[in-house]
Amino acid sequence: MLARLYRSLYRIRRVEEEVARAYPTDKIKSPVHLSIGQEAVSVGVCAALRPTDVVFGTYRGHALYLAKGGDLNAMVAELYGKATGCARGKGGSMHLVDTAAGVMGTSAVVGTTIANAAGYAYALKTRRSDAVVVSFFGDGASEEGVFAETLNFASLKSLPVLFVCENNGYAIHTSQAKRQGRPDIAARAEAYGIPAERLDGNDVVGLLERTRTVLSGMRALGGPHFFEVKTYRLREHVGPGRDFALGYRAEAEAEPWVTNDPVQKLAARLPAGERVAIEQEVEAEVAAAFAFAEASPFPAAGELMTDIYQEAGDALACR
Amino acid sequence: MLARLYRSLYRIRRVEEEVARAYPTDKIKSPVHLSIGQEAVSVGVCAALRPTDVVFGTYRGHALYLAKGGDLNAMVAELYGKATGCARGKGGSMHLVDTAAGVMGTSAVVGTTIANAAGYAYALKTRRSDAVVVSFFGDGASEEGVFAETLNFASLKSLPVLFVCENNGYAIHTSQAKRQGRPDIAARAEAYGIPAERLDGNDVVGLLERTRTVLSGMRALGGPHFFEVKTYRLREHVGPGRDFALGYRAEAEAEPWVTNDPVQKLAARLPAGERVAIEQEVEAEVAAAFAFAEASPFPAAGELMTDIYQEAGDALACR
Amino acid sequence: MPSPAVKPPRPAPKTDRTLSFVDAVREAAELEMARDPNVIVFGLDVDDPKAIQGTTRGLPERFGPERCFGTPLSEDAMTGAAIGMALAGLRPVHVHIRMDFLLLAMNQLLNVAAKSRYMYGGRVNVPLVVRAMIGKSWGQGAQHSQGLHGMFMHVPGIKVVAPATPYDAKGCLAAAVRDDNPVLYVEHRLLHFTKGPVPEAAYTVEPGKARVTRRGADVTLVGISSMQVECLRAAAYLADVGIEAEVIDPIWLSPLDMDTICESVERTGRLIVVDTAWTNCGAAAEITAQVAERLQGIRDLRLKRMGFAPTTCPTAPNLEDLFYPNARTVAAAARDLVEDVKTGWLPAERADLKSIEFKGPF
Amino acid sequence: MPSPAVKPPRPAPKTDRTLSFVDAVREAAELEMARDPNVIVFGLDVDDPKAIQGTTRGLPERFGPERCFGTPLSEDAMTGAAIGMALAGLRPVHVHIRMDFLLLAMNQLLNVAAKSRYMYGGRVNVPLVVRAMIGKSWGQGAQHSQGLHGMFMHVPGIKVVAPATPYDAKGCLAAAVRDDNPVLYVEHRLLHFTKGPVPEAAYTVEPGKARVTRRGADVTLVGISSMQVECLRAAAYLADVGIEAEVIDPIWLSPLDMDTICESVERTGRLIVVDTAWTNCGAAAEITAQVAERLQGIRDLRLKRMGFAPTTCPTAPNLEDLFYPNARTVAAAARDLVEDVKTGWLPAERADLKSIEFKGPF
Ligand SMILES: Cc1ncc(C[n+]2csc(CCOP(=O)(O)OP(=O)(O)O)c2C)c(N)n1
Ligand SMILES: Cc1ncc(C[n+]2csc(CCOP(=O)(O)OP(=O)(O)O)c2C)c(N)n1
Ligand SMILES: [Mg+2]
Ligand SMILES: [Mg+2]
Repeated sequence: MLARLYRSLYRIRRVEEEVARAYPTDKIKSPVHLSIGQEAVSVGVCAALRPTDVVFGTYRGHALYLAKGGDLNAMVAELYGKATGCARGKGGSMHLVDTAAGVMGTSAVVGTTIANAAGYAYALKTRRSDAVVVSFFGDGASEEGVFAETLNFASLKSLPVLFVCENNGYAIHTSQAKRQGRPDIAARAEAYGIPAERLDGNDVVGLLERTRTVLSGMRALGGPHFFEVKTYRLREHVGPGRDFALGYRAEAEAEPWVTNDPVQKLAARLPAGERVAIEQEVEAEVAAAFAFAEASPFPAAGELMTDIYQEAGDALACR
Repeated sequence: MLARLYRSLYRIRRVEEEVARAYPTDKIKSPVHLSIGQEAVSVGVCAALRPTDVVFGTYRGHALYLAKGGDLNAMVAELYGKATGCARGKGGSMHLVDTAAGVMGTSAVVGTTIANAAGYAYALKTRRSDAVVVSFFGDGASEEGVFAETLNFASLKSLPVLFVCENNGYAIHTSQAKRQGRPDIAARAEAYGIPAERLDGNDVVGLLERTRTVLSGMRALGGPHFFEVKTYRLREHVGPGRDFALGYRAEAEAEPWVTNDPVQKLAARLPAGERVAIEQEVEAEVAAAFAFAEASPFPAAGELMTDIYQEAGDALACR
Repeated sequence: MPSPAVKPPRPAPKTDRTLSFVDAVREAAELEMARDPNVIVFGLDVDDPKAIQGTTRGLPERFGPERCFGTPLSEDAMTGAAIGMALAGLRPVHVHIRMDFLLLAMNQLLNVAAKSRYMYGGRVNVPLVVRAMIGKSWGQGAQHSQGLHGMFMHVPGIKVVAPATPYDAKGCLAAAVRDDNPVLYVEHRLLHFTKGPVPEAAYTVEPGKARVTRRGADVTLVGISSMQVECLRAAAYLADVGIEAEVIDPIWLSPLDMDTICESVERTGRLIVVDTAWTNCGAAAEITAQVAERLQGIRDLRLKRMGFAPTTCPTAPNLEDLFYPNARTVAAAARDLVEDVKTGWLPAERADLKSIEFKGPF
Repeated sequence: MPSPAVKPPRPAPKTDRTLSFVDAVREAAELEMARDPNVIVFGLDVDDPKAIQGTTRGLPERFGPERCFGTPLSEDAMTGAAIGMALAGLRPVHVHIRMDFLLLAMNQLLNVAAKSRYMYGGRVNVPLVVRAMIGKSWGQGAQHSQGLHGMFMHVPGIKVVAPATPYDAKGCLAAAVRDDNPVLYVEHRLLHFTKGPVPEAAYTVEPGKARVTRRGADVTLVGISSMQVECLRAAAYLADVGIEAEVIDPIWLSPLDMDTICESVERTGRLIVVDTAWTNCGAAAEITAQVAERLQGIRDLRLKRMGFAPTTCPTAPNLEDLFYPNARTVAAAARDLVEDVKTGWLPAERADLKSIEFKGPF
């Protein structure tokens, strides 16, 4: 299990580091919101999921997409705007999707997928499925009205949704305290009748175990659950770099998160040989994905007018 | 004080009974949402307000408008669609307004005025005014996203708003339990850091006293407060009649509310002479208001194209 | 310009069975729910005693509360949830008693539903139907009277349909439910009271074709939603003075059958588009602009748009009357267009052509 | 048709002082805040280190956190709050880094702000300014690229302005702030980088008049927002082949100065409206329809609309290029219109007329 978690964590970290490295070449003409520092939340929770479970996320979606099993080549190609991308080059970094892996969507408008997740869960419930939906979103998203409306609906209909608030303490450059009268997001879930708890976003094993326990309850009895997971973003809000120079947060604030970086921590717990083998495999896979993206063609011009509507030839879209 | 409260309660009750009586003549071509049964909430709270305090309400706004001191003639004329109406015949029953009395607006879209009230309170705060804003809305409105968003903002900015949720147990024909996963509206206010309490909507004196206490705290220290007031609507959601025949609620449910009808209860506490004098004055006033409305002219045709924009002659509106 | 391969416009329905618009909507929903277990109907108050004017009557009883249910007052999240259901393979019909409330759901409708298929590169569909009603009269006023279909026509990725007859109400709802894309289904509350021929079996009225509802050579009247009824009445007033109007019901507004409209205007040389909405940047602007573009250099035209007065809807009954076009004002405008002069004519009201009356509270 | 008493279109500004669009917006805000203590500026991230591309830089420091503040992520309630502030006599400027997010605020903007004055019979005003930015390029994609001004032009009660130069950016923001009505102030993020003459003192560019930005007799190009820049470049390409384009910047979209546009088209006989938005039911539809209506019977016309391709905005750079009109495609279309034949001409790119380049992340 540790090896599996490490592989996932290391792989996500390395993919995003490669994105950051490639970014100045201007080949990735897509706004990237890196998860570096936050990977353990997606990895820990998704490690407890089945392939038939479904996740919804945000524009900061690389980690979630990969942790849930989204195709790596298709993701990198999507960032490059290539026809082989997971959204065929039409969505970019903010709209990753892999329906086969259960990554149902990631939106650039904050909060939107929270409601989509609840609706998906409603459908699962009508089908007597024991699959669950996990909705990932940020602390900022919890301020949008759709968040509260959705909590009420999920509670009312006892929907199989696990809400995972990745609380990194900031919305862009504004701290939670500057935005929330009572900065306690879990308390709001409780106010709507949803059991809620606070978890440590660096404790990947703890997250996995807690998710497993919660999900087995949800699969048996239904009903939503809420995790507020404390985590930290190490890079800038959007783009490849660091941003402590902007002055909105002190570098010292990041220190404990760096010290407890789950990628390093887990690495230290693995036998060296196993760790190196994983890392080598991942490096090869990542290099291949970037090579695949670079070599792939851009979409044909005609693609501009396809996929607008689902129908033969999308003829209706073209006037 | 009792006499003042009784006058206000009795007056509102009688105005709405007259609306119901006149309705079948089709002279009031306006959808009326009567407050009969709920008057004590508006009366109790507004009795604690100063003229410079401001209220925002809903389409069910007759009681609030009158309790806050809105002009009676202008209200009835507005229902009749007359030029002498408080909105010059352009707004109808759902859009009562009397800025001189501090009735700042009543909207037909559920939830909207909650945010408007908070904004108004922000303005008061920037002016170091000790006036307060009271936002009246229903239990249904608490399910709209704008409710949660506004609570957070009011809490964050410590705004002088008293939120008054008139919980009559229904949104149109649907009970609160069918709409809310955890039917505890005050708990949500608390989750956003706003002190909240539950009050009895038939206890007009209790409401007045509690409001007074709370407001003196708010005027001195700022910050929002929340009342969830349990009350009951005796007439149909919209229109003049009773609706127990529809079957969505049992007539028995209304019994305790009828038994504890604050209009009757308060009447019984007043000396007969004083009570009769009040009633006679009110009857005369109400009759005069309906006569005024009947006698008033409809707006001139040109009024269609005025008041769209605030400027000389509203010329821009006419193409 | 109209291509030679244009499909003929839709024929009028033939059946002896008469149904109200309300019952036609209800029947379509019931047939589709029976046909496909993925179809569900929900929205505020769909399961209450009034059953959305009767359009959802009996559905909860027949299909159970999981497939037909009322919701909290949460337009934004309920729209988002509908999208999630659609992504999971359900075919939700989300009902709004007033189109005005869609303004709370624009983000999910236009940023998510309309864009999902494209922005996910065709990997997903959103087979969602949104039923929304336009209110009118009895002082419904500023916030309960808007026809906002133009805003949805503006954005690619969502279809828009506005049936004007019970026949089309049934067929278009079935087509919308079976469509794999989001569809805004616009109902006018005054049309709910109208009756017309409706076959018993299920059928669809697919996107892509308008219906010529009356033939005439002098002027083309395009009437949208309830204004279709007013246009047909206007044609009767015009016939009284010897003017033969051709009347077209576009039915589907997006995609829009401009071929049928342009073919007609090319013959008549005159067009009035009458909408139950503001004309500015609305459906009437679009149709007028397309006709002007497509027939430029082909023939000289006379054009006019009619719709809501460019103001907020007032509640005083006399002002409310002035806010809307009606059969007589349409007829008057058409005659002026045909005779190319301000005649000042306004037909005296014919009892048999009175506009629908409606008594409140709503 | 243009009345004889038409006011002349606006003259071009004269000053030696050069400012960027960003600084012009910032300066207008600062001058208005200094002039009137009721003016406040707020919105998500207005007080953060990036200061909305610099447009709010320094305002919190100079005027304090009560008059310039960031908000929670709550577009709906923050818009409602802005209306409440305006009802109380403040003059709020509510800032949105992307126009797409306005879809969360449509209910407050259109059901409340636009209607309050009318539905309360003129008893209240809502002096609110909403600044909203249109994004473009670098893969911003489906949800970060929309120009939605057409939706606001559809509804009476709210004004719409879309300045294209630093001069108008400053003057229109001042006019919007001083206006007693809600105003949507549209900024295009690529225009933010442009520079131009801006006088130091405060001034207003009031609603009601367009500006003729280039004189020409062969074709009228109406360019909205960033498309004004492309139209001026297109005119240069056209001049290379002997075609003289007249270019008009409407500046204010609601109310719209159709007199200036119609006067021009009456002379040139040819019109292309270029918008940074979809054309369907958009500003381009409205302008085209009005020209067709007003010049019918006066002169034969050639008309064309250009705007976003009728699809969702893609992120692949090659598709994104095809999604937008640009100087060369506008020039090509104009030449075809003037010569009334498909010439197939597309001018070779001139280095001095390149479109603005932009490097991400955003
Ligand atoms: C509705 C909406 N409002 C504003 C934005 C601009 N915006 C993009 S990301 C972001 C911050 C979101 O913060 P959070 O939810 O905590 O997620 P994080 O970026 O920290 O992962 C904002 C305000 C947006 N994309 N959507
Ligand atoms: C946004 C919105 N959604 C739906 C409606 C339709 N509607 C009118 S009143 C109402 C019920 C509101 O219930 P509540 O807030 O409890 O107020 P009450 O009528 O009980 O006083 C509904 C759903 C509306 N007017 N606005
Ligand atoms: Mg965050
Ligand atoms: Mg209620």
